[in-house]
Amino acid sequence: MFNHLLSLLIWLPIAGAVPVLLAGSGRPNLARWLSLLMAILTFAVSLFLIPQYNADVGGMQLAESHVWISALNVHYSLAVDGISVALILLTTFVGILVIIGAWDVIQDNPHQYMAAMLVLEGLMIGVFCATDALLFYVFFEAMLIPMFILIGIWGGPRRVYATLKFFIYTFLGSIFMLIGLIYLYLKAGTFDLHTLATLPLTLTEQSWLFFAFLIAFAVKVPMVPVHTWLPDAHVEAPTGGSVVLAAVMLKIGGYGFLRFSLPIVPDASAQFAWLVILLSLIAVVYIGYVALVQEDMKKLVAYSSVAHMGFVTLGIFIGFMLVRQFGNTDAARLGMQGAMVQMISHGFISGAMFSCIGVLYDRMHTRMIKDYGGVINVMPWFGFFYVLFAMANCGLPGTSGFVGEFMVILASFSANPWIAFFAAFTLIIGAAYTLWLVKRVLWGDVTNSHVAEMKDINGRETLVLGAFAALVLIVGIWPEPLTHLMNSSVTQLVQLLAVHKV
Amino acid sequence: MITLSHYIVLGAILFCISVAGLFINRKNVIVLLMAIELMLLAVNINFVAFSRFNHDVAGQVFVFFILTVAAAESAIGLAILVLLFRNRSTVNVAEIDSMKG
Amino acid sequence: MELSSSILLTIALAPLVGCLLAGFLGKQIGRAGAHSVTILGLLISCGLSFYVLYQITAGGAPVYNHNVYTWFEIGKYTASVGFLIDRLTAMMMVVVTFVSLLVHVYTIGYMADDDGYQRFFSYISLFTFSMLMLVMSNNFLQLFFGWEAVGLVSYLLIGFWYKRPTAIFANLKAFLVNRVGDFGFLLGIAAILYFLGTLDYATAFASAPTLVGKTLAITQHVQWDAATVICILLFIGAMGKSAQVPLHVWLPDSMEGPTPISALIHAATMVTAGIFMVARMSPLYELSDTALSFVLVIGATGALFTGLIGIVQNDIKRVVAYSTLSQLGYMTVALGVSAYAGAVFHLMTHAFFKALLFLGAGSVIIAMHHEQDMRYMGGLRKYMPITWITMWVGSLALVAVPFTSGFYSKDAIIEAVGESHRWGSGYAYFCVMAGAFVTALYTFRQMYLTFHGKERFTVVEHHGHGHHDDHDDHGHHKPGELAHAPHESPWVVTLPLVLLAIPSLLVGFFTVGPMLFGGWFGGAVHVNEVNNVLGEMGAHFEGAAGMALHGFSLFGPFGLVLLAFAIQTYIYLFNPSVADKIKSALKPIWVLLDRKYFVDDIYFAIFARGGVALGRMFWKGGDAAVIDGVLIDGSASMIQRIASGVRRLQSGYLYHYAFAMILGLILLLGGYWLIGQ
Amino acid sequence: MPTFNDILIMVPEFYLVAAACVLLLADAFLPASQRGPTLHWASIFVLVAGIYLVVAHQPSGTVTAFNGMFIRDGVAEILKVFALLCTILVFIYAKPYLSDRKLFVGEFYTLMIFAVIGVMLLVSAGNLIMVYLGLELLTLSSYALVALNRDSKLSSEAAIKYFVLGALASGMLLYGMSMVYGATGTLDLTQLRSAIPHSGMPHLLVFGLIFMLIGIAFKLGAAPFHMWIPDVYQGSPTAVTVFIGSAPKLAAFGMAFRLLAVGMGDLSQHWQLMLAALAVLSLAVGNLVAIVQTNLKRLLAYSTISHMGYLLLGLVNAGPEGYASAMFYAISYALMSTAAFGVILALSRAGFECEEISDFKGLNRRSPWMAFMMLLCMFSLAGVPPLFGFFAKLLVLQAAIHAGMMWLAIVGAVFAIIGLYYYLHVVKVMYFDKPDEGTEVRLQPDFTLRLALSLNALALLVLGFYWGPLLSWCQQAFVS
Repeated sequence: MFNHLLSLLIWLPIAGAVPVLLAGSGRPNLARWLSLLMAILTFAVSLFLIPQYNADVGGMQLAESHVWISALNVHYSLAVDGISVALILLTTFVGILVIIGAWDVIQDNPHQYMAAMLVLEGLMIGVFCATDALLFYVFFEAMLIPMFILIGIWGGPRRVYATLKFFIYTFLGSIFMLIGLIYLYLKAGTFDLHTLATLPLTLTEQSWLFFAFLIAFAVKVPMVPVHTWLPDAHVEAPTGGSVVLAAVMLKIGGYGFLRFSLPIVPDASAQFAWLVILLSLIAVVYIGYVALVQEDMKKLVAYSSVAHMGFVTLGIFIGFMLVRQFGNTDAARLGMQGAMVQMISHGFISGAMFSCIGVLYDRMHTRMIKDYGGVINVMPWFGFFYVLFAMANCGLPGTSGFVGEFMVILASFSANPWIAFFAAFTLIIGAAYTLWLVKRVLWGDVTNSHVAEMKDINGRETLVLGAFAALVLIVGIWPEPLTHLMNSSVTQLVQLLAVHKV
Repeated sequence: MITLSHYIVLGAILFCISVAGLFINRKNVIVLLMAIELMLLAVNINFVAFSRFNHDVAGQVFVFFILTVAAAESAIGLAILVLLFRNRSTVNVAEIDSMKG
Repeated sequence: MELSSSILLTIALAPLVGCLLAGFLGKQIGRAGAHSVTILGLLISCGLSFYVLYQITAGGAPVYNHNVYTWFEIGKYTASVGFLIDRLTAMMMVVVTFVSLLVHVYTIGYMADDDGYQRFFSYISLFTFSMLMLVMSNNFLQLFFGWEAVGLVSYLLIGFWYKRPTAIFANLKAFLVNRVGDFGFLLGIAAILYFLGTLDYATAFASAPTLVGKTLAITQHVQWDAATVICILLFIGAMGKSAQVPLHVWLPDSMEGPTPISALIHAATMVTAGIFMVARMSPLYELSDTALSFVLVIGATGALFTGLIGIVQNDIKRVVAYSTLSQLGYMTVALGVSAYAGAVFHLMTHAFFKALLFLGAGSVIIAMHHEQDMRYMGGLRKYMPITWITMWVGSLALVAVPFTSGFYSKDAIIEAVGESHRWGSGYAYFCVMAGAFVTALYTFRQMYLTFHGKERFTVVEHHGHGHHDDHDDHGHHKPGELAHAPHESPWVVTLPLVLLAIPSLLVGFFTVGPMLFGGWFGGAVHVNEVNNVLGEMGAHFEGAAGMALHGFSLFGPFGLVLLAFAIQTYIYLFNPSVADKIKSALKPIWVLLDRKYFVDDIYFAIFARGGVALGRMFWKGGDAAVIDGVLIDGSASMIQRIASGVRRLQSGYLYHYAFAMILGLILLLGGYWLIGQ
Repeated sequence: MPTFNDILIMVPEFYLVAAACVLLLADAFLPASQRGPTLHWASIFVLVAGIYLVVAHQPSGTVTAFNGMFIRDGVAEILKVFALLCTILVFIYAKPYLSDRKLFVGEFYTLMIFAVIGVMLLVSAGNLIMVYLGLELLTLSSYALVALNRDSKLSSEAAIKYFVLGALASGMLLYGMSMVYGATGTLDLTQLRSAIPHSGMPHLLVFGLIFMLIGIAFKLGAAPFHMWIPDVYQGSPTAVTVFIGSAPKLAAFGMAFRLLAVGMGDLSQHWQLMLAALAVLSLAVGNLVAIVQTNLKRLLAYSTISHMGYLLLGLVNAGPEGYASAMFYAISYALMSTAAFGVILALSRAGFECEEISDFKGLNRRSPWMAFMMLLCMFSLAGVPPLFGFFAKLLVLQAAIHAGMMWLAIVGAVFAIIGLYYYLHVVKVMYFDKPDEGTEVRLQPDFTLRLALSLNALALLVLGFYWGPLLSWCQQAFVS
């Protein structure tokens, strides 16, 4: 089993979707239990990664490789390093919670919803495992289909606009990457990422490829100015969709930078690092202000996701400045680690925030902030979680939200104090929009009769929020295990930063 | 003395006339059929001329095939024409535009 | 004997356990259960803190500095959680746990009728835990953790009565203003990591001298001295937490929280975290005169000008609040002249007497059924003698009457400033002297208005209208009307007052010698010889009593105190009408003070409204209009338009189709011809 | 002199001709009651047997018959197999539709089989005469098929348009052939190739090339020679549209390959650019106009045009790799469009064509399986992995880039994005819209239809994972 652990992880949920689908709309509960079983099974299998993956050695492990298309020398090759392992665990974990979260919320064709979720989960795991560019691309694109369905069927009033925007936006980004990959293939004769990493490229080639990759992953992350699909998608998506989108899908953008931009086009990445850093800082400040004035809770959290993902890109690309200009490898590792931890932690926090909003939405069927007020009076336990996640969202020490931002800010100061200055601005603006939201939703006297009728969270919701809360706190109080898991992989990545291809 | 080029030019002229007939004529579908026949004639002249010029008989063989196919073609054409007339009681090209866009 | 980590962990975690029990099992264990577990936790950690203090000072235990666990380890950078226990820490632990314990007890009485009883106890225990983590930390990471954690609890407690609009406004404001400070603080930590490569105190201080001569490139040409940058950035954090101008605006509003909180967090402990931090970082601050001058000027300004506002306040708690701001200014001034010991000494004495004043005010408020306006009080002394006396004790300590502990700390600071030659010390000296006068003015005014003169309230019996217990409605009676006569508070309230009155009176007398001049703090604070003003003062220090007698000279601060005493006594005891005369005479000044120099209004206009306006602009202008409107939907609709245009070519006419083919032919031929050229 | 060997090589074709004649007779003499079903199964059997004959003792490498008139090689084999396969599917899909509309008649089958024979001759043609004959056999039967529904206005209009434009196109093709013949003095494609370099009249040659190119472009349906496609697709009975959308495209590719690659490979530097121009036009016209369509058949017609643009992307490579990718694309397209039209056929019934996009509203609630099939088709046509269509696009893009035409590949990519919109629109209608009240979807009960359709659509998914063998097959066909 361990020889094909990764394949198992990918195909188990996808295969699991079939019986769920066959359960049909006639037997919703069967579908629910089946999908939950599948999700838990996948999570259980993914736990084997921890003993199986040797974090001290690092590098790509648990590799599988079979010829897929001999004519094109395409391989079905999978492997994971520490970062992938962390992200896979995040995926499988979130996979369970979204299914529990949707349990009796989704009444319309639950079997299709659950099946789509399982397929999505498998595909996302595939993205994190693939070490063949074409295979990566296939998973990367295939993800869009279930997400498109999820938003489109179970979404809000403007769901069609949102889901089309989401699909076309992302497709637009990745198609150029495809052209870049074909170009690389024609040069290297293979899609194998490791070979591509060693492929010599002139600076001009690298620059073109860099932008091809940048568009693809910048849309996914998303970075300013190609972020506008995210608020719409989030607002219209069902809670589970938003959770997966924010918790895992956005990470694939950051992950892509690590797998493609860094190893394949290091010099171009170094040359244009300033651009990415600039965009990341804009994401922190500009988007922070945009988030401040949102009237829709989901939109607000969506924008805050953009701002937080800014730290991921910042942490990755600050490394180039640190290594190439100052030769400060350790700071680069700090920044990279920060970016990775930020990815994981943002997975928890944004997932939790969206689950919270889902809890409110299921009771009030509105996401408008003005419709709420004084919720704490009727939902004290919910209030506890909400405040906790809000604090995590504005990076309070002791929560996971702090760890990544802290590391990235420390690292970026070593590169240039001004970068750190603007990055640290999130302390203020982040707190401003998050706590203002809390103030308007949670605090105050009960504003209207609908709020007065709200019931506090039930066991199912407590389970979901509690699980998120536990992880947010554990990672926040003791991140060492997580950083250790990714440490050697990050070190190897940082060594790549110094590699000159020209 | 009539050279090859004379034949080619003749063929070309016939071809142009037939093509013009195809898109200038806005009245009657039958004219279109005639234009098509004319075009095939132009082709045939070319073939014969070239085969004569190249001292190669294959071209003239081709001409026979073309003539045969042309016959079949016009047969089908007329059949379709009859259908059209039965359905729309007109063969005016300018009125056959129910499908567009 | 060596301190064991288990003891220290117990000290820190006991309140946390209490907090969790009271918080999560509040329903199950009930009110009594809640306050029992939390107070038990506090008793444990308070007792152990005293034990630790004893071990450190008398028991000959060496300085404890060990890590508990590694937080992260990346390359040469490691961050851990650990404890550094030296005399400074030990003293702070005692102050924190002791005051906190008394506040816990006091709360039993004060919050007796509040619905959020358990929640409240859970919060204050959580606060104690956070504060202990802050002071016991041995590295910057944990310091920042405690730093923000106390901010969180302060946020929760200011907004404790979350139904009050004012309260939830105040707590948001408090958190955000503190975040502005933390913004600088975090950058300071980053700078330390950048220059010294470590987050550990000991290592950092050891390598601090290497900072000399290092600079940080701000722009191509501007280079700033490393130590100065670090210290000022860190001090910005302190400005937020310790409410120094211009980040002081949150503290007065924080009085929306229940009074025990004002005593514990916004007087005794949290707001002094900044002072503690700077004292802790003295090895760094000693490297930069510029930074210290900055500290000095900021502190001095706060000491005087926030005090002035106190004179015109009518809310009994706000008077104390402004006096806190002013006293924090004093401490900062002390830091500014490198009299770190003086600052920490004043921190300690202030913790006692200010907590006392707040709790006393609280006791008055209970008696007045949550009426806080002093204009409706007066003559309360016969109703509540204990409160009256204890509050006088606190007030005397505050105005620094010789022999009270407040005198020793404050007088030392004033003298130290006089001794100092640092840039800005002249201005500072003026400020602290004038400050002493101002302090006396508002203090005596407050005491007179509250306890003396004739009663300005009337007792009207509401029938079937029991004891007013809901804190969150103010308008349940007309101002100055009480349901029934005020009465002395229960023992749980008065006991803490008495227990605090004792140190307020005496602790200074016994500790001034060792703490200020005896180098009691040992290695905890580091002062360069050239800056060692306390050392110079120590040279001609002849015992606590002598210092006190010396303090009676009329040409010192005490003279100003007497002057203020005379003025206020005349005004408020004999001729109250004068007060209004002065007010109308000095209308513009009065308005200026009453509106707090308009600072709040300006901040609100610029940062709150401005920020929202900016956000709107970005959102509607940037995202909605440009990116979505033009680029995304714009291109989509453009394609639509092109499509419907191209569509028309498919006219449905046979001859058009044929013509299209001919065009194609021409296109190909033409293309061939062109390329042929 | 024709030998027995020549006949042996052409066995599949001879067999089919014979079979078609037999069917024709059977149609005449069978009692009306059992005519339909008998013919149906008989012709399906005929085609299956045809596939067997094509595949069975396929000679290794290339063999020719009748002095190079007829070429039997890997390319021909693959194209024939898939042409026959598609036709079988067409028969299965068409049966319920035809019987609902009283069109369940013998001509349909015989004409189709003759058309397929035309396809097979065309893709095996080794001589311009054979090209012409194969083409005409295919098109003449198609004209008749389009007009199959005698009482339909649209059908007859479509037929006349198709006929006139088709005749014009083949006229131009012939005109071009005549010039080429004049310039080289031979009609045999292989001799042609060898004759081209030392031809006295290069300009005449290129003129001929251009005219022949028009014939090819018309057959493919590449802009600006695409005008007939939308009207014919919409006007002809869906049962016929599904055929026109599949096998003839394979034939068109075969024709292009024979004429351009085999015959005029040395002129590639000329026709490469011309094809590129046609490709860009087709991509633009097809994708743009498809966006504004409301009729699904018409939409698929425009999507055909754009797909032919992609196919040309493969051809411009002008090398074995490019031809392989183009053929791969043609095959994938044939399968996809067959499936897509198959869904339309499966949902249509007497008096209800089910060809408006709005007819698919809320299909997911009515018939989730059919909706899923259509979803597969749409995403495959849009070229979204992991579906078959994506890999076809991948290959042609790669071919174009390898030919040094990066700009062309980028154009293709950009139009893929625009094209994505209308495919997603169909999915949106099926999945996100609520079905209209009063309407109801009755699936054709025919079991074989459902089975075949499911297999066809699922093949798009399966081939998405297992497309390697097909690709190698195509590539081997061209290396020889």
